[in-house]
Amino acid sequence: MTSVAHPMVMEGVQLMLIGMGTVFVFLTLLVVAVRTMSALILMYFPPVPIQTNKAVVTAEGVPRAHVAAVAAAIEKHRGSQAP
Amino acid sequence: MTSVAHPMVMEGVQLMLIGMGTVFVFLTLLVVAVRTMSALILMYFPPVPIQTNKAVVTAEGVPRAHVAAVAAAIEKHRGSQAP
Amino acid sequence: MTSVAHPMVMEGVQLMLIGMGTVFVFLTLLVVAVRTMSALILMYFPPVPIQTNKAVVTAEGVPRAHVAAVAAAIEKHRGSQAP
Amino acid sequence: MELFEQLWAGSGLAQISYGQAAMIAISLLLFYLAVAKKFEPLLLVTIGFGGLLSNIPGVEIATGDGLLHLIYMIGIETGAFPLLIFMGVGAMTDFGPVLANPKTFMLGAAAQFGIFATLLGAVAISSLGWMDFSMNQAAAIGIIGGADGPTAIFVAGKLAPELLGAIAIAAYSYMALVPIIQPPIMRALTSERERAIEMVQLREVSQLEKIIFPLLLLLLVAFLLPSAAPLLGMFCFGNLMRECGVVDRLADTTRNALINIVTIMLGLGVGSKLQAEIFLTMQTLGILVLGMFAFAIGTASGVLMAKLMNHLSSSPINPLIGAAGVSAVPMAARVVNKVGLEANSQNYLLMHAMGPNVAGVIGSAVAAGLMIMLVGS
Amino acid sequence: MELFEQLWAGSGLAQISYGQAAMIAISLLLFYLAVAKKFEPLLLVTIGFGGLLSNIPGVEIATGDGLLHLIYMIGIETGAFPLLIFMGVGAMTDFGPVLANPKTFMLGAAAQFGIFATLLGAVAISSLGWMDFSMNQAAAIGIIGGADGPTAIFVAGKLAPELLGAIAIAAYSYMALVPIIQPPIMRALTSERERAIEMVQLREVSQLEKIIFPLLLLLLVAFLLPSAAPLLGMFCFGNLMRECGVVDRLADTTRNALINIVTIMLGLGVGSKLQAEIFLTMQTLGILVLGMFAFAIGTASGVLMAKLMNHLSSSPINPLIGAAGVSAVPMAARVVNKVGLEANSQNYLLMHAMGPNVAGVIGSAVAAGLMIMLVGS
Amino acid sequence: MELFEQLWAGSGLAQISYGQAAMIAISLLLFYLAVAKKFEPLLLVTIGFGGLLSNIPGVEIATGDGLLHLIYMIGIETGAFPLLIFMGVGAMTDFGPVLANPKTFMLGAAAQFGIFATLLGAVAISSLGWMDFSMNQAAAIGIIGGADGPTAIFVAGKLAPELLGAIAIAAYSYMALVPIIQPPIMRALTSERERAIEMVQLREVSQLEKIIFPLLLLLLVAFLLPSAAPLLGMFCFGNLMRECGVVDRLADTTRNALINIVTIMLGLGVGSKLQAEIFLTMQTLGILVLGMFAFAIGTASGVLMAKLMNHLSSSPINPLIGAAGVSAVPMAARVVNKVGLEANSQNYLLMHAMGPNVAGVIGSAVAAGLMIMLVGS
Ligand code: NA
Ligand code: NA
Ligand code: NA
Repeated sequence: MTSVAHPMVMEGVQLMLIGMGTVFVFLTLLVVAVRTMSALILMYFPPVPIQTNKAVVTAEGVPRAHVAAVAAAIEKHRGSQAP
Repeated sequence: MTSVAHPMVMEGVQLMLIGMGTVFVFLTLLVVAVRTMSALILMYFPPVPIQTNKAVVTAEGVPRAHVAAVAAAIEKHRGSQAP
Repeated sequence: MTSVAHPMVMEGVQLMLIGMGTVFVFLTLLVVAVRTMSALILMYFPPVPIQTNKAVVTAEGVPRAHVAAVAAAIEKHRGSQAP
Repeated sequence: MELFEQLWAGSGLAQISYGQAAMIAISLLLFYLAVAKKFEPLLLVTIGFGGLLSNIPGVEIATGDGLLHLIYMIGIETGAFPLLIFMGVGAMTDFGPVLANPKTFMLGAAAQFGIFATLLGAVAISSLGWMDFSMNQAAAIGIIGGADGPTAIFVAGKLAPELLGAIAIAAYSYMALVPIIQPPIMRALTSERERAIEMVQLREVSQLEKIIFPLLLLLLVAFLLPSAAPLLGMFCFGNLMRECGVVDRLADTTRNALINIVTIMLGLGVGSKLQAEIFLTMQTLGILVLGMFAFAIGTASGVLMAKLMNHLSSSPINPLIGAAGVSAVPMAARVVNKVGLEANSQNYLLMHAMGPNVAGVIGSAVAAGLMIMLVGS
Repeated sequence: MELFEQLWAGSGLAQISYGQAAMIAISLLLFYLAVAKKFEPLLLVTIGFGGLLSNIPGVEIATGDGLLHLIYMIGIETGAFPLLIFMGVGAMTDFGPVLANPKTFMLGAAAQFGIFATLLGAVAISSLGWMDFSMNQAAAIGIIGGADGPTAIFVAGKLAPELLGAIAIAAYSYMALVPIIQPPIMRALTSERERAIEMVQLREVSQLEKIIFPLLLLLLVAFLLPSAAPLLGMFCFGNLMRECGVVDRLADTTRNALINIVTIMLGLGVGSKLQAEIFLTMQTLGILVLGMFAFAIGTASGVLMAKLMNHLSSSPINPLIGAAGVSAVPMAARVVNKVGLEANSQNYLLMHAMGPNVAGVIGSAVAAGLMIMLVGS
Repeated sequence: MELFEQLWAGSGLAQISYGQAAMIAISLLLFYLAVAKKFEPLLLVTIGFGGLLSNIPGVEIATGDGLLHLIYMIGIETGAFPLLIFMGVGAMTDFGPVLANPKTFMLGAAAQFGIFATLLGAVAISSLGWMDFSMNQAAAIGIIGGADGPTAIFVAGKLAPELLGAIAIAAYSYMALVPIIQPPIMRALTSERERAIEMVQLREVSQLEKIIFPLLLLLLVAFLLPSAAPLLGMFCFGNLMRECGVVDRLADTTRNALINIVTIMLGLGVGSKLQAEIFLTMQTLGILVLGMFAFAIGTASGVLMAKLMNHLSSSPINPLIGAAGVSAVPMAARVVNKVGLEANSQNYLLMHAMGPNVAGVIGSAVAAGLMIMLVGS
């Protein structure tokens, strides 16, 4: 079959090899980079143990979640002034 | 009054006749088309009788409306990933 | 120091004087204009005394606030048709 | 003290013309009407502000590299903004009432007589030498009778951009004045008894009918009058997004964020045509007078057509609903409802009037397509 | 009666070609698939409507000064719309699953074999004389195998704009067909036992990791493959806005109003390439066939790669999740979940499949960058 | 293996310059400040990302046909984006506090001294030969003292586009640094007793006053200083939409979807001016130093003016509120409140400081108009 020797097919094969090679190399490096990042973050910023959720209440007897929600709403309102 | 014979007035009259004629023909055809469509739809997809609304509840005892609302919310969330 | 006599510096000083002058004149006029406006408005449209808020209820026994909210919602819906 | 001279020469007081002062006053009047009287505020506030900005002397806002000129060039000269507004209106429109009673489409046809009568009027007063409107201008003025803002702006942008400001102002002002212009005409042409006619309740229209209708309409346009396809195409697109049930997030944005953004831009862009030297002409006066006639004639023909249909039809038709055929959605339908209630306190015509109301949108878009094809080419 | 002749000559019936009629039928078919079958409705409704408008005879909509042509020029020829969509998709994407199990990135690599195999296929049938695709066109067709709409449109706009309509239709259609195309391939390449494999639960990923990831990815792109930077840059930008926690109002608008507006425009713009004379060619047929192969090969290579990784890895990997590497987010991951549940009713693979799923987006953007650099220059 | 060479030649590692690497580091620093320190995140995240993309070697993003270059040309070179942001800010701004106590407008005037002093400083160091700023550039740098991002970008775009990146970075950075820069100056210029002064409660302002104010302001601008009309016009337009009560849906979109979309685009566009070869110059260093002085001088003149007014006025004025006259809305007002509370724990100055705060926006827009007229022409 002479068609395999067709220059465009040759170029296509080359593109496929280089293309898949590059994709694999790129994503392999990404795996390495992500693993390194996660390891560094876990080392320097270890996750805080999750708090048990026993209806945390502020000094004034208001559920903290409410306070947080209100605070967030205020902050959001303020934040909207920014640009 | 010779002004009525003014060529622009003649053209205006012509435009009015043709214009109103076309508008009427178009909307008449639309009426016919819509009637045909509705008839065909009523023939092939007869309306489902409206369900009596006696607080349909699922097997688990949750009002179906709630289930539907939750399902819709989930679907909406998923749908939002689409483009 | 001859540099003070530099023509660009002279122009800068001039710009500063004219600039601050204009800013002050402009905002002074704005103060005057705003005071005049407020005085005229207070004269011709005196503020309505604030109503005491004793849970105003309509004839049908529905809290007026609800009626207003519903009316606003309807109006909003209608208004949205406008452009 | 050369800078001082420059400062004075650059001030508005040194440069303002009488025309600009007058236009600023007119813009303030538009705000008053929009805010205090609630006259089509979405457009009159934005057009009014555009007009205000366009008449500030000595600064490029509505000309050259100014923002309003850019907006005009990008969005109005190309026709993009009116088309996008039409898409948004499509996404807001419920064709249910007219599909339930398709013969009311005919009322949307009859009311377009206002358009063509006004065209003829504009041509006539030009031939009498009282004014000087070209055929293109006469056609653009006629469209005011369509009582549909974006259609009027679209046609004016194509046929007579120099009149766009006056035409848009006239169209939106008269749409706002519908509650004042229409009732006397409606009462004059109908008897108390006719106004009291109650209509049979509309049937429920299925979702499938609502989905297929915009496609059907567009196909009819494509086969018969392609020149109406840009306007009605975008209208049908918006409506299809609304009804098809699978792209609700797009329909939502279309009738909210997108139409709001485009409305602001459209208003500013139209306002850029309120520059004194363009707007303050005798032609503007002529346009305001002719526009008023257009509305009145459209209302009358709608009512007369409805009377005729009431005679011919088996089910009763209240002639008042013909007045809604001019469009001016949803104001005209509400006026019909109000006048109907005066004659018969049990007579709720709102939904019946919504049919001719949206049919009027289609009718004037068809008329617009015709004008562009027959006059514009 | 010259005006009558003009009216008839201007009508669609007098002007329509067989091709236009066929394209109108195809557009209606797209609506049917979108609405009744829920096939990628956001794009197929908008593209379909664009196609409908583009095939209305005798009116400039998709050509000249028409709105759809303007939209195409402004948003697609420049690449702006696909990039903005990518930003929005970034603002919607949660990289948590793939960060919890980074080796699943490799599955996103493997599935890109569909792209290059299809390129080779297109070149081969050209060299055999069966079709006539240039290298640029072959590359653009290959990208259909990336199963990612905006990437395909972006690449086609750069390398082969004349094929853009067919490529977009093929890409979105096959993405919608994923539940039909993939399962047989997945079942053929795996044993019942493999499909039943349960995977260990994913760890919680911290917010800091999620914030740093888009920057890390972009830096890697910048240093290794800058030609992928426009696509992946906008994607990372959207994702950074989502995760960084201080610009939530921007992220919100990006994944709602902005992406919706751009989706509407993108659909209409792509639809403008569905004009009969551009679309109805043998090449379109070739593209549809090749696109199908691209999907099938991508699925197969993903599954095979996952099998290999399962052998090499200490923790078990269900080979099915490899199929999600083609992207088609989130449809492919849901299909994996469904096929997994058939083999083992306790086997919820959805989150595990989301990893390769988003990795596939990155993989095909990398492939797209490569194509543009190596072929396009 | 020609393709391999092409691949390597196209990689970032082969092409990156030291300058680009430095700019990438600076962009990452901007993210750190925005995310970890909450420094004006809406702008620093978007500008930072634009900077990152602009310094990726070997790909057209901030140049040629690249998306960021298009955004810059369309939105910043024309001035459209800063003007639209101003419209949005107008739709967010409540003029109530300043209308209740109009003499605080004067504090917004005094704080603009920072602008002109900095202009003079830039001119002086140029005449000393230490740097080389033209008069246009000096004016654009001075505007940093206005503490108002869109105003600075608008003026820089008109007078010195080559410095736009550095000026925008300086303006937003110092706005973020207000809580650090201002308090020492405020404490140095006031006694403990002055800082403890309580002010009389502000009267309620009627809606009518709030509606008329933007029109009054615009008319004053039109008659006195038309060159400030683009900026203040759009600001007044947004405010009128907010207050007039009849176009709430437009005002809502203006301060949400629209301003968010434009903020993203503005940030990316400004970021396109962070290319190494444009940004990494001695001038940038000079701008950063001068910008700091501008802020400090503005703060000081505001406080001194407030001291003077306290002496002259019948009702007591706390001199701290003068510092809010630089604008930097709403950060500067919050800083005033905090410093006031330190001296007197019952002293809530927030609402009193909001008056000079919004007056400062008007003041610097006036100064901007002056600069453009006197220097730019
Ligand atoms: Na109409
Ligand atoms: Na992919
Ligand atoms: Na300021």
